[in-house]
Amino acid sequence: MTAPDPLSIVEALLFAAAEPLTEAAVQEVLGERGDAGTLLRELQRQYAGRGVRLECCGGRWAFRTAAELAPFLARIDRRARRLSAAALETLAIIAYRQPVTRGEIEALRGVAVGRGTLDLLVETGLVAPRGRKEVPGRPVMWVTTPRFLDHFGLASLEDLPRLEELEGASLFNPADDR
Amino acid sequence: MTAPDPLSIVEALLFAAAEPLTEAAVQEVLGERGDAGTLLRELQRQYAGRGVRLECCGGRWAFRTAAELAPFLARIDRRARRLSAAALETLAIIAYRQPVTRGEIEALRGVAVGRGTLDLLVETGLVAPRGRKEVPGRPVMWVTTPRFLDHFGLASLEDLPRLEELEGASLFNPADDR
Amino acid sequence: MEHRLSGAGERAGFVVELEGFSGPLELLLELARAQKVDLAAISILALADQYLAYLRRARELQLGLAAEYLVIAAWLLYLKSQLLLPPEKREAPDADQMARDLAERLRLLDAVRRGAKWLAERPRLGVARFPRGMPEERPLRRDGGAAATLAQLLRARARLGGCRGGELVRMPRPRLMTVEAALERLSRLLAGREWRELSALLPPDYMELLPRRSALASSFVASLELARRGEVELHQERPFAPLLIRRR
Repeated sequence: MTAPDPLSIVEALLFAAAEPLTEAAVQEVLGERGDAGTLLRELQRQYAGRGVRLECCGGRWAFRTAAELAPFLARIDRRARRLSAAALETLAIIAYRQPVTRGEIEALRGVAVGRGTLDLLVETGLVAPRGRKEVPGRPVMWVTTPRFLDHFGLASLEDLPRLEELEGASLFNPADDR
Repeated sequence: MTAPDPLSIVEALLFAAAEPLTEAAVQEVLGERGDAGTLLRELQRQYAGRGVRLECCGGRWAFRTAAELAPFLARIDRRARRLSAAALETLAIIAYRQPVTRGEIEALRGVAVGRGTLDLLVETGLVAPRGRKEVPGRPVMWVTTPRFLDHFGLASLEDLPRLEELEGASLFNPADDR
Repeated sequence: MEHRLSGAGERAGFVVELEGFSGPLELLLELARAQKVDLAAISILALADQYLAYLRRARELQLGLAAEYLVIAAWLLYLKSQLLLPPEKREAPDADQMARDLAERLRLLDAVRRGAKWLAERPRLGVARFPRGMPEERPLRRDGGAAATLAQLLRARARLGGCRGGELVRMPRPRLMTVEAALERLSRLLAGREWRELSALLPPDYMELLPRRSALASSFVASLELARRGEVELHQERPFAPLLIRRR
């Protein structure tokens, strides 16, 4: 048997995996056969414009179907749960202000965060507790996870539009919403 | 937006499908955009020789990682494995009486040697098959490996104490173990 | 059930659904939007009036109002009273600051809500982008070595005790027939050159299923071994027909 092409190994590895893999994990499988970073970028280049893309979210790599093909994949089981408006708003606050305590989220939303809302976000793996705030009661602080980036197709948190941008553009332009 | 490439649609569909798809199912998604059979075969051609193959099994199509890459994709479990009393006894017999067949090990231990016991010892790299005994059935003979010596800190097999020497030391009173 | 409320009178133009609000701040934000001015230039006095008017209407329609709506209402009323007084007569000297803080909070909430909307429109995984539908398990290769110590190995050796001096201990003969035994038996039983069925040469005391299978398998292997050595001939008419054996 001839030695396999290292690019094929990376391709097969990522194809087989359900969860995104870090460059380090790919390198571990490759061993001395090649440089994971170089091969991943080459593979990403080869798949650009195809029906399946190699995406890098938060430093983790995974194959995902191209977003513009979604209408043709309607028959695929849509496992993602719909997030309620409250859950999305809570998620946005965590994404923008992390690490943030539940109390801080409530202060910003002006309404209690239902136990179920945070639970749902934790269950879907989009947020996780990280550390405690050194204030009385030492409340848990919440952050977004790598899965959050994968879920929304973000390369990093830097991809989130800045709050000032969101605020700036025609905030109260009557035409722009509702 | 330009109309999506039908080949990309087929590619994404097969990638995301939870089970292999028939040509008819692919055609249904494609509609008038192309001929499923032609596109499937074209896609199969494109993936030939890559780390992932498009395979047709019983009239159903699915992507599978290339079988020959399996050894390179293996997850490696580096946890040291505890050896059972049976495995230790088997190892001791191989160490002291090598080369030795499974039948001879069984005769010495007075019980059958489970398939798993020898497999485990082979997996841990402590024993290996070496040659076959020229008796009917030509059974495999087992020996210890260099790793065996390394693992137990022995310079050579000569270093293994003889049974009489073991009996001198109360440490190795057979009653104190198990 | 849907409650639609029209903003009363002069400020008309906004239509809101109480059920659509997840809290008083959101309602305040919506009312502030109706002022159609930059949030920094928002009139807290006007906002407070609208909010209180809204709550009055909601009450008249007997809509359930959560306590937090009323808490904000009380706070707004207080803030309004302070803002109406000349600064030197206020009990809360920082009333202007409180008003600015409220405007700031509303701005931040508004921005975050737009962030949420932006997120909702992303091509989400499992909605617009899909992972591999049939992920494959990677094979497991163990490379951890053994955790045994030399002492454990030697104890195991000691336990085996009996087999000192390099002599094999013979255990009671198993009821299963070894290939060696079958070989010895076949060599002994086969005489003359007439064909005999292999199954007829099995020992009669091996009638239980398992021993009989072992006797058959071992005898078969032994017959192949004898054929290889050129001592016997084997013959079978067709698949599954009786296997015939004779000395060469």
